[in-house]
Amino acid sequence: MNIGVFVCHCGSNIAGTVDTVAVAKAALAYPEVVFATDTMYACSEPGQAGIIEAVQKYELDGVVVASCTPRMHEATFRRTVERAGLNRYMFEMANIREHVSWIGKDKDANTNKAAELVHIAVEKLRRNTELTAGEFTINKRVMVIGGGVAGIQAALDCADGGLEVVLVEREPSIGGKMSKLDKTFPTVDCSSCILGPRMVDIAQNPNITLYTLSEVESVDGFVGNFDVKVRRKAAYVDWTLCTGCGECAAKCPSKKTPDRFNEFIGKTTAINIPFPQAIPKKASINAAACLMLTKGKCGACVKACPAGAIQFKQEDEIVTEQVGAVIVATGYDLFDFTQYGEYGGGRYPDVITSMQYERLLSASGPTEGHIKRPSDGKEPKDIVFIQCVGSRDKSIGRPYCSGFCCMYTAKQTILTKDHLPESQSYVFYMDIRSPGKGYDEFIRRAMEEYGARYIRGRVSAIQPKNGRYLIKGVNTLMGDQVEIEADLVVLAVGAEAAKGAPQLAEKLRISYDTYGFYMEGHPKLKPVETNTAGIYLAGSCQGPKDIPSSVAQGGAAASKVLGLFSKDKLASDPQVSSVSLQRCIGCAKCQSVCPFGAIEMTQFRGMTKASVIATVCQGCGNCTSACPQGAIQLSHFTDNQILAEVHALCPY
Amino acid sequence: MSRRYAYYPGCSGQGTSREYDSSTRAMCQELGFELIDIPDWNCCGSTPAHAVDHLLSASLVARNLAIAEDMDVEGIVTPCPSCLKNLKTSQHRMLRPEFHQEVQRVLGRAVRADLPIKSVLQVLVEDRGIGWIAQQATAPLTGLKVVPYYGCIMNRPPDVMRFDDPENPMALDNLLTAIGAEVLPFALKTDCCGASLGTTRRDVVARLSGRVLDAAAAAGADAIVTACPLCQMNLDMRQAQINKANGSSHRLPVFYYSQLIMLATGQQGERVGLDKLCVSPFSLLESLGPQAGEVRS
Amino acid sequence: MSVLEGKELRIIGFLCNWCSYGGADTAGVGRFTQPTDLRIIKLPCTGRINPLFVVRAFLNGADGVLVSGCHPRDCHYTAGNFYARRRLEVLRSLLPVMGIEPARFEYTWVSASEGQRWRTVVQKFTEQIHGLGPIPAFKSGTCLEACLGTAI
Amino acid sequence: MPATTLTNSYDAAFVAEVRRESEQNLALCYQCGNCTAGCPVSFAYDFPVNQIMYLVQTGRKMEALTSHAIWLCASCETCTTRCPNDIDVARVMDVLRHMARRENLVAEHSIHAFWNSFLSSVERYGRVFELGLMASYIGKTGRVLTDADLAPVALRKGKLTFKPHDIHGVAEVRDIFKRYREHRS
Ligand SMILES: Cc1cc2nc3c(=O)[nH]c(=O)nc-3n(C[C@H](O)[C@H](O)[C@H](O)COP(=O)(O)OP(=O)(O)OC[C@H]3O[C@@H](n4cnc5c(N)ncnc54)[C@H](O)[C@@H]3O)c2cc1C
Ligand SMILES: Cc1cc2nc3c(=O)[nH]c(=O)nc-3n(C[C@H](O)[C@H](O)[C@H](O)COP(=O)(O)OP(=O)(O)OC[C@H]3O[C@@H](n4cnc5c(N)ncnc54)[C@H](O)[C@@H]3O)c2cc1C
Ligand code: SF4
Ligand code: SF4
Ligand code: SF4
Ligand code: SF4
Ligand code: SF4
Ligand code: SF4
Ligand code: SF4
Ligand code: SF4
Repeated sequence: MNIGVFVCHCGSNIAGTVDTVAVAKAALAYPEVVFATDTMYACSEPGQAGIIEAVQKYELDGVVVASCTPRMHEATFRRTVERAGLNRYMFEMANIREHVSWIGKDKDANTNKAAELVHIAVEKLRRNTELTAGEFTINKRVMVIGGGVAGIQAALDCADGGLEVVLVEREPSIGGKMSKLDKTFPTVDCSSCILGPRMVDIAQNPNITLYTLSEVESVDGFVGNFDVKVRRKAAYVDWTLCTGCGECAAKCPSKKTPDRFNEFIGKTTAINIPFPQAIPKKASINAAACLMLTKGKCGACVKACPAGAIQFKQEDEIVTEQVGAVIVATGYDLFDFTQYGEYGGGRYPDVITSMQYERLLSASGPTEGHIKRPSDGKEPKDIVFIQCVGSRDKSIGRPYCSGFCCMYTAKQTILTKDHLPESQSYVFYMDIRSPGKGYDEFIRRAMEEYGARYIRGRVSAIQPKNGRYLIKGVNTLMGDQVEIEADLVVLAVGAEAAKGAPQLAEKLRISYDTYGFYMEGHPKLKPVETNTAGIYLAGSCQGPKDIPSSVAQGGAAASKVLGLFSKDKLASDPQVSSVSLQRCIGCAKCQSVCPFGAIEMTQFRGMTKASVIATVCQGCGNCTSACPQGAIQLSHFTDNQILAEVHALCPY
Repeated sequence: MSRRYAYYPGCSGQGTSREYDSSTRAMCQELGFELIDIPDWNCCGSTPAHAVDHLLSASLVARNLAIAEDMDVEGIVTPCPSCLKNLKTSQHRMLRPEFHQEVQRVLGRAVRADLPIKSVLQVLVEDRGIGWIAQQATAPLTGLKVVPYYGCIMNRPPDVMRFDDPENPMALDNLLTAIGAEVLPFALKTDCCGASLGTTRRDVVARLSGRVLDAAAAAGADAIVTACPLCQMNLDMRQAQINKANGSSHRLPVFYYSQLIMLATGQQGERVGLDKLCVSPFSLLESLGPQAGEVRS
Repeated sequence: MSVLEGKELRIIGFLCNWCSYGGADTAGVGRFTQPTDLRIIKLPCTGRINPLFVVRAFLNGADGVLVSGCHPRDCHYTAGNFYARRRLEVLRSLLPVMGIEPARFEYTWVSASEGQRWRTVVQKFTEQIHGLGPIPAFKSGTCLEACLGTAI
Repeated sequence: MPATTLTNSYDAAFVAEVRRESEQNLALCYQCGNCTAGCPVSFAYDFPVNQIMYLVQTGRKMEALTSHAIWLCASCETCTTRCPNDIDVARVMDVLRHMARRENLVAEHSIHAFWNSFLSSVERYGRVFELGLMASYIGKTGRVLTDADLAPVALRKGKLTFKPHDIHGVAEVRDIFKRYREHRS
């Protein structure tokens, strides 16, 4: 085998702390290496051309590129060697940037280490075989999990692209956080006016199957062919019959039911339609509050319902959907501020969250859009907003910025002035983050035109005083302590990962960060992909995002799915396991550990042998490790290859 | 062709900066500008007036403008940036009709406030041009290393002054280069010298002017060249005070640019007023060679 | 080339592609400086690790072996890291039998986002190995491999 | 320092007055500090100029008007030149002095005295009579030694005269002062 080695400078990224020339020289000493050189930017046009030229000139059979992480450019270079006429799997990468030049300062040590990483790549490559990708058919249906604005956008774009869409939402209605907002920055247009029609589109689009009050139970399969089990939770109402007339709610005597949709400001009935624009507009019963379901007596709704839709005996139902791709758009949840004792820890009725304030502002909210204090229903005059509550605070494990709260706080001060011209808003902030288009201008408008008084500094305490609250804090611009007497305090609570996000991630086999936000495939180049093929992300499940960005991601994820589905068949990764019939003793240990059911036990000349279904195998290698005979080997990660790598590093 | 300007000397021209006044008049005569004193001009009120009331300040200015408007001139010039700023700012504010009205009421007469107002430096550079001035420099100041010091308000605020770059003015640099001096790069060109705080807060001036002197010396300058009487006074007359306060020992002559133009055009004598400088420039000028040495009268 | 005499010890890392290899990348992107001793061998999954690899590394002169994969329940292949854990627990219990200090072997979970954590893991493990010093040479012809083969 | 109670520290009339007299809207100030960054006298201020602007913005009248900074300002216009929001900061400093003077809140008596002496010299003679000005200033402040070291030099160089440079139209100048006072009262 003739192997060529290319050691990339990546400008000074690598060459700054690795002697690339020395690495190339060392490589020449490795077995079967016939050519080695350093190159300025291996991935660039001339860099790739250099590889192709060398392959042809030196009749190379395999190529090692020592450069960045394979996550960055493995696919690029596989295409390069293919263009040079080689099999694309006759290629290995040595990661001498992320794993060497960027983390070590000692040039000698780095150079030595880089050379050794090249050595193991060479040893592995020597044992590679040419592989050809198989093909498998794909199921061109897509599931969108989460019906917030990001999920809605993704679902509609996919449906418009001709795909069948299954939209799964765990609340009774789609709409997500946006459906709770009054007006939205930076245009201050009414949230339901722009979201409402899109929600109706979801209901009316024949390509979309909508499951609300539903959650994903399990996910099996792989890209192109996922089997997803969805749990449709009991609504205790037959939605095929319910017309959404609302008679039931009007009659329901359980009127003190906590109102989730209204962020627990005000009460609702045990049976209800969460809000007038809900999609689907169907009633559901809160089992914990229903007198019938808890105490066995009532049934007022049954009498009221003209459609006969109430069904106390309804149970959760599991449906299985087959889809080829999944878009996750499960959004975010809000930080529970009660752990901040200095803000009253939830004890003060007029210290509320920003989302509760949205409900107070909203014409469809519990106060019909009148700003009233929850404690006594009085109109507030002085209102204090506190930003960064539960964001940018390492001490509570939330060092990140929630991104949109600066903006919505400014919006809320503007709306406050519109609602209550006599009021005065005060905003405590650490700094203002408003990098979007027109955003900083928006913040300035809140200050300059609407007279919101911004105080740079934190609040140390909120204390009740004569029916109002004394807010004590600092003004760091002047370096003095300040006090404000206010009627209402609104906390700009930060965003955190949606409840249950890690559990869902585990079902989907995608990764999440320390805070539970989902990991994108690459922070810059794969913002809506995950590292699991066929699973995409949209909206604030990946990290806090405002509406424009969430919508953009919804569209981007949809276009990724449409791109994936533009082919009728997908190429499978040929780096799969295969069985040596001579060695296999038919013990089926491999089958028992294969997570994908990719191994069948078959009969061969009267003997039981394992056999791998190549299109199902995902290449994890669990079987290879489990086999007592070394009979089943994962190609390109065979025992021999890995041991050769070990030997390269530990030669004694 | 000679150009006619109404000339506003400013109070300091009759006192602490007589040599600026006399060398400016002489320079303009040599270079073909006709300066006609605004008859019976009065003090513009300087910083105290605008610090006390903008109406008072503008009214004091307006009397001079009104008189100049009766003269047959193309504009008003003054050598002093502080006067210039007062004249121009007041004129600028009078663009607002109500304020214009108020000023006329206090002044007791009508004033148009529309004559162009410029510094002598500005008309020199704009009306005559650097190239032309270079040609007049028959006795170029070869070997003289200077830093140009514009002071803070020659070009500021830019909306009102409308001359040269407010952060990196070049008029003096170009002019001095044109007459053969070696102009060193100087970062403190427009830093404030402490202005009129000299009397009331010496510490402030010692610090600010001290910084200018230190930087000029560090740059390797033989001398500083200014176009502002207040700067010149702080740097020159107060140089000993500053040295004492800061423990420094500068002996840097501080010229008016007009004095150097006179020298470079081969003029000398009383009008140049080199003997009025507190830090004597003579040994420096002698060291430049016989030709420059001759200028001593 | 060989280990930089006196500076480095020989540490081998077996990392799963999805989590820890990505975590090491993240650490690189974050420019989190680390000791240079570690050499990483990429595997699709920790479930691909045959304890033999670890033993082989020790027999051939590795001073330390680090295995790192996805957090429990977070395996890209659902359960690979569980199998790995089972096998590696057995291995760990056998190390003293083979005359290898158990502290020379470690397995840990680092996700792709945990660059900072990866740095800490590498730093601590490298320190630990330097504390133990170079591994004593094994005499050839031992029956360790054979023992291992039957034990697992 | 006692805590500032923001609910009643905002003096709206003061904010409006500064805005009217200076024609500058301090609501535009975003406290970037550019003005202070370039202010040559900042080291001698009690409040840096950006904080003075902040006091105006937040209606904290007494702190603004009793500050020393507004008197120490050298009117160098650096702040005005650099303000990204085109606020004429130096003009606001001027206006604050005007207001402080009117309300008898002058914090820097010697500077104020110097200006008064200067203006009375102008009123009396039409132009500044430097020796007379110094005499008057020393009389007002009792600072006998003020620039005493400079006088001999200046006299020797012919830069100080014992005679005022009075002008013919001094009556006109006095009338300006007179009408100005009437206008302002
Ligand atoms: C007080 C406040 C005011 C705001 N104002 C503005 C504004 O004016 N302008 C602006 O641009 N942005 C604003 N935002 C931000 C805005 O809310 C978000 O940008 C937007 O809602 C993100 O949409 P999303 O679809 O990503 O997430 P979400 O709106 O959170 O939607 C996620 C959906 O997924 C569902 N879901 C979650 N987990 C599961 C699961 N496991 N299975 C099924 N379904 C699930 C949820 O029930 C929800 O319906 C504001 C935020 C707050 C807190
Ligand atoms: C100093 C600096 C550092 C940055 N660092 C980072 C960073 O670390 N991380 C990060 O995420 N972002 C960074 N950015 C931002 C990053 O540069 C942009 O996000 C990104 O380049 C935007 O890509 P684009 O394709 O939209 O625009 P561009 O990169 O501007 O590409 C536009 C292309 O269109 C071409 N073009 C323009 N007009 C025409 C025309 N009429 N016809 C044909 N072609 C035309 C241009 O020549 C250009 O090639 C940085 C920006 C700067 C200035
Ligand atoms: S191949 Fe990787 S390391 Fe080389 S230049 Fe490209 S990005 Fe940089
Ligand atoms: S009364 Fe019946 S039909 Fe009407 S909303 Fe209730 S359940 Fe639905
Ligand atoms: S049965 Fe339950 S939901 Fe129906 S009306 Fe009674 S309390 Fe309400
Ligand atoms: S967006 Fe603003 S309020 Fe929200 S966490 Fe970031 S800085 Fe704080
Ligand atoms: S574990 Fe190995 S021997 Fe057993 S059935 Fe699978 S391939 Fe055959
Ligand atoms: S490598 Fe083996 S265990 Fe893994 S998916 Fe393929 S057949 Fe199953
Ligand atoms: S004008 Fe006054 S406040 Fe402004 S920079 Fe100059 S000295 Fe400072
Ligand atoms: S420069 Fe302007 S905007 Fe910045 S702090 Fe000063 S006044 Fe405010």
